[in-house]
Amino acid sequence: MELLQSIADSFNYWIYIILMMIGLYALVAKNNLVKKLIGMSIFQTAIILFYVSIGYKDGATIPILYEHQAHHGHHDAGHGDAEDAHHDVEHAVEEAAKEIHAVAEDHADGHDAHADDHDTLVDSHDAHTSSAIHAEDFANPLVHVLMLTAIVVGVATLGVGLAITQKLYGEFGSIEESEIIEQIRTGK
Amino acid sequence: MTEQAPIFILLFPFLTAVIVALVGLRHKSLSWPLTLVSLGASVCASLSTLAQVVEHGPIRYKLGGWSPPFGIEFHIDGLSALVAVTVSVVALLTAIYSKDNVDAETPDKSSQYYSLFLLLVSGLLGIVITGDAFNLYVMLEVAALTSYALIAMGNKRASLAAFKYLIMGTIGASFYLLGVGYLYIKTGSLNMLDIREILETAGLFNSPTILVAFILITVGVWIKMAFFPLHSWLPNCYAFAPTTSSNIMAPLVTKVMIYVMVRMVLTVFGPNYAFEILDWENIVVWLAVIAILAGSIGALAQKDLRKMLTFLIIAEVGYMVGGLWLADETGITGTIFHIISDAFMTLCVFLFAGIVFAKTGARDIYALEGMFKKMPLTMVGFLVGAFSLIGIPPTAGFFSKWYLVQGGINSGNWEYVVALLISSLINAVLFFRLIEIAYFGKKPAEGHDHHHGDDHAKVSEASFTMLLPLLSTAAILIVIGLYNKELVSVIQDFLSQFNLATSIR
Amino acid sequence: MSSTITSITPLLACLVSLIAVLPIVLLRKSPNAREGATFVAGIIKFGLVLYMLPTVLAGTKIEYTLWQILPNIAIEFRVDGLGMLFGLVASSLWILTSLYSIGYMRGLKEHSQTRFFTFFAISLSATIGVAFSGNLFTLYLFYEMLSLATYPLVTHHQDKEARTGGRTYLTYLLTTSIGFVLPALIFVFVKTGSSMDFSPEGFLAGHISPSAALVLLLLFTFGFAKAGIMPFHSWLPGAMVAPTPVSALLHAVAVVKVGVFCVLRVFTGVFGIDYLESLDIATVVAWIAAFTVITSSLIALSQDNLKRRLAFSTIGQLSYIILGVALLSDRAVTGSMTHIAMHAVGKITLFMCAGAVFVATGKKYISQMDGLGKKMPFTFAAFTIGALSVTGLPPTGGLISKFYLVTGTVDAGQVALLVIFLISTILNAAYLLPIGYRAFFPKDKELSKTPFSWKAVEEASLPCVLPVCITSTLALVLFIKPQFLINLAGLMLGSGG
Amino acid sequence: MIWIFDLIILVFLVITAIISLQVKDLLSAAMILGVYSFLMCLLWSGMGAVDVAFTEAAVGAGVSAVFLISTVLRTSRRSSD
Repeated sequence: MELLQSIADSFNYWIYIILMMIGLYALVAKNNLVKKLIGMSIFQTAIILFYVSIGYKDGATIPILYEHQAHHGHHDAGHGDAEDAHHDVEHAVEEAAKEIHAVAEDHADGHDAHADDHDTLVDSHDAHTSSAIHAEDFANPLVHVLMLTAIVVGVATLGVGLAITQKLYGEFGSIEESEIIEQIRTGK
Repeated sequence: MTEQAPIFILLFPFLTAVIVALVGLRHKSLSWPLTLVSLGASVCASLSTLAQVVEHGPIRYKLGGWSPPFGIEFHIDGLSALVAVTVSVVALLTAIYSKDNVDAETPDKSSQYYSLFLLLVSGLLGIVITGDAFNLYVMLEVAALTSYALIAMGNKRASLAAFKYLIMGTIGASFYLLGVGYLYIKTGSLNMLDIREILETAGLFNSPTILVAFILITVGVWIKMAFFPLHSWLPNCYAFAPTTSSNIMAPLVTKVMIYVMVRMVLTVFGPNYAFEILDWENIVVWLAVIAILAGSIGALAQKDLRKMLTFLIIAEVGYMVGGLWLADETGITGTIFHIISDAFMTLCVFLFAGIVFAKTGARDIYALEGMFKKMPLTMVGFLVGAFSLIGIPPTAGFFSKWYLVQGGINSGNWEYVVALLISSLINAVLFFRLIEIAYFGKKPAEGHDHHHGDDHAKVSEASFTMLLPLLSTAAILIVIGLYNKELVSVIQDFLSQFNLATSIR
Repeated sequence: MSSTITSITPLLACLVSLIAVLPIVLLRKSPNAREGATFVAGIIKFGLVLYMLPTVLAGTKIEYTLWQILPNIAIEFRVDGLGMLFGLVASSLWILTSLYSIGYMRGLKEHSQTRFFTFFAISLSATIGVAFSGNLFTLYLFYEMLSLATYPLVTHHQDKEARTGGRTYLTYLLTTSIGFVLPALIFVFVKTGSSMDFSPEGFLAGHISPSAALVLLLLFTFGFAKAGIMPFHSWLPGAMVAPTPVSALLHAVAVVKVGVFCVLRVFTGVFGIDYLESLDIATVVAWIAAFTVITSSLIALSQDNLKRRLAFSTIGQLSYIILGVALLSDRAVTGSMTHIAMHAVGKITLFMCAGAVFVATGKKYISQMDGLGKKMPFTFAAFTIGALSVTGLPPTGGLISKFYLVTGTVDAGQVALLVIFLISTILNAAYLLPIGYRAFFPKDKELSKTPFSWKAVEEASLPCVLPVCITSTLALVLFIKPQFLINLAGLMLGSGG
Repeated sequence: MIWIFDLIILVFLVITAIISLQVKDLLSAAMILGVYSFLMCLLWSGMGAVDVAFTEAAVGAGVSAVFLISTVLRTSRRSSD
């Protein structure tokens, strides 16, 4: 079961590559313009899947702080609660990012020492601010924010593509690329 | 005020794009002046930024006060300041030029046009000044989406070309995004300077992930800049798009992509990785040689004026890719210089092609017939652009080629030097063919017509708004040529941080 | 010996004719004022050059740095002996050519005369720029400028022939300058890193390997295709479609002389005579030039079109100059430098005579010119003097430079080349002298019996004939007073030995 | 057993992607692309990316499906491949 699970863990990456290839194939080989755009959509979601997989950690939860978490290390917080909470969120983001640094460096062979250094730094940093928030508990929120943008960009591209498709249909009466090229070649 | 200049470069065109879109619903006539004002302001801001960079060194402008690894940062050094100035100036000139053309070609869509135009410019400026790899992707897409729309405003064939561009552009941008993703896996940062620092301190250069990231980013950017085997989308796009659309895109889009390539290779991965660890130079330089020759020969085969010029762009892209991979300081200086000079010379000849089209309604090169008599001033502008593309001193094109050839000799890449010279010669053939047509006419009369004298030639120049940008561009080309030393010192200041192989000096 | 002063005069001398473009264009409505402007500019230019002459003869170089254009490289003017010699020739002959072109252009009612005079003035600026340029880069700059500025002149008629001629013209000149000179230039810059200033010792020594030096030398010699070395000569006969004043200026003074001047500069200022001597590579160039001399003379013999014959003669004469400098002996180099002036004076006379004949009678071919001497005595007298000068016979200036060249060959110990000189001189005489002879003593008995009478004289207009007379006189004067030319040439050799 | 759930979604993703590209009727293709997008949402919310999932549901699945369908209705439903 563990073997299967480990395959399943990296399965995301395999699937993203497969989906990308499917999308790329459609982009290049399909004749129908709408099909091309569908391929493009698949291609882009595959990349987003890849990014989300980067941000995902085993057993991590959504990067939202609950009130008790935010207040854990700040019993003496008075009127500055809101500010502190804000600070914590920011801090959590920072932690998450640093976590990735650490992971990244762990991957790099022969640089463990350096990575350890970094870890201890993170820990000490942790200790004197808010011991309750651990970056490894959360998925990396930065990636998510970026992907929101990417999704919107993808849909915008799709929209423009479809608009051009409609324009082409208006001009040539077809949405098949080969037919349009034929019409251009035979002289408008 | 001046320390806020970096953000104003971007903010003016972007906000005005929104305003133009709204105001344009009711008062179409306001679009043009608004565009001009905002671009003028943007030019001022970018010039002031350049001055600051030259004086105080690179500027790091934190957007919204978030510190670098998390917030978006504008990082402006000599390179980006120079390219930003180029972009904004080209945009301003094209905007002036747009007045008559847009009214003539797309009369009912003028406010949409200006709005898209401004968005395109802000996208390009954003690419240039951002210091964040993901932000760059977003700006890339902003610029790309607007350019698809701008191209599709053209005739029937333009729509298909725009669609193909959309497909290729998306593939390119997605490759770039993927590459950035891989970088992020390894480094956990999206800030360009930060990535470089982590790559170096953590010694990640041997990791295959970084290699994949590098390949994906390079190939993605190559697609977007129409580097030779990946160029197929470009000629039809720029040849059939509305005049002003191609006038803004032809000089800028590919050039900004070259900027991205330079930025990625030098700032993000570092020349040490790109040139020494990977050791690809020879392959890429050969690819560039093929691109240069293919572009030049492709241009020879064209009868359509603008299409011919688009093939020249492909050759010029080859110049710059090759120049970068010479891995020599002089060569890279040449590449960066060529970004600027090529932007202006491409602009110059495209503006001219636009005037010819507006005056004669014909696209092929024979439309030039008798132009020397009909519009001498326009031809003067064209001549400067053509001479610059050929590389005749003292135009800007000569000096950028000078540095490129020098870099080629320095690094011993003789094939590149030869390709550059051959392409210069082909350019000479191309442009003197045009000049000949303009001078003699299509069918030269046997014997000479004595009374066809100079005293009563019908002069019908293009309108002022079209002529002014053309002549200003020509003037800029010469000024850049004459002041190239100052420009190069800015570029070399920028390059000095990288410890590149230098020439004997 | 090598003292220098800084003065703006060289720049002014170069710019005068460029500035004159403005009045020429503005005064296009009134031809007299327009030509007046050309004339005034010509005289000012000549005056400025003359003004510098004493200083230069005294051994002082005049320098002016205009613009630091690249790191280490400036656009720089420097007047030394060779530059002075060439500048003097070009600027003095410009005045005469302008006078002549007024007569010629009006005589034939040519079109677009304003354009003609404009580009004429620009070409002159470029020529003087070449003459006075202080480094290789400036030289290249003006060289290119000259190629482009003469294109509208060559293609002046705008007909099919002009188009072909113009195309050949530009193809040859641009291909060679961009393809050969530019890379050589950049290579020199990369290898030496110097400012590329011409210096009497050259600045290449020690920076490049001998084989690279040979390649460079050939690149430069062929690259300056205006010098008409074979196989890059055929633009010259092609450019004969131009109006005669242009041919006169192009093929006697400005363009072709710029070519050989550049080659001379490269030999003396870039490589340095001593360095070339130590490398022993100049002989290659000498033999190429010798080949050109003989071949072009043979071709010239077979031409019936007078202008074409003169063009091929020019190719041969230019190669004399290159041959002379490639011999590397002091006398030969002096000879080739003075030959620039001598040949210019002689050849411009010949061309202007050809033009005068064309204006007066419309005849282009030598076979038609039998007995014309009676109709145009002045023209053909001048022609004969010019022919003597080009051939190198007394009492003309041509003899002086030929003498130096031949003795220089002996100095250099190249006996084989001496034979070439002799053969070519015979050939020169064979293709030039009969023209004048036939004009006065035609074969046709009837023509020869016609008595000479002043009434039958049908010379071209005064502005056409006057310059011809002046230049032919000049050719005679140079025989008597060649000393200052030799002095100027000697300045270039001063430090070399 | 959550990973099995993940696995099933991933496999279905591939299947829907292929079907939406192979089906000749463009309207169905658009519908199936919508299904693909919803599967993607599901996957992402499982991976802790709730915000991305919501956006994808609204923008990716919703808006693009609407775009596609309206285009297909305005042009032609048939596709040659």
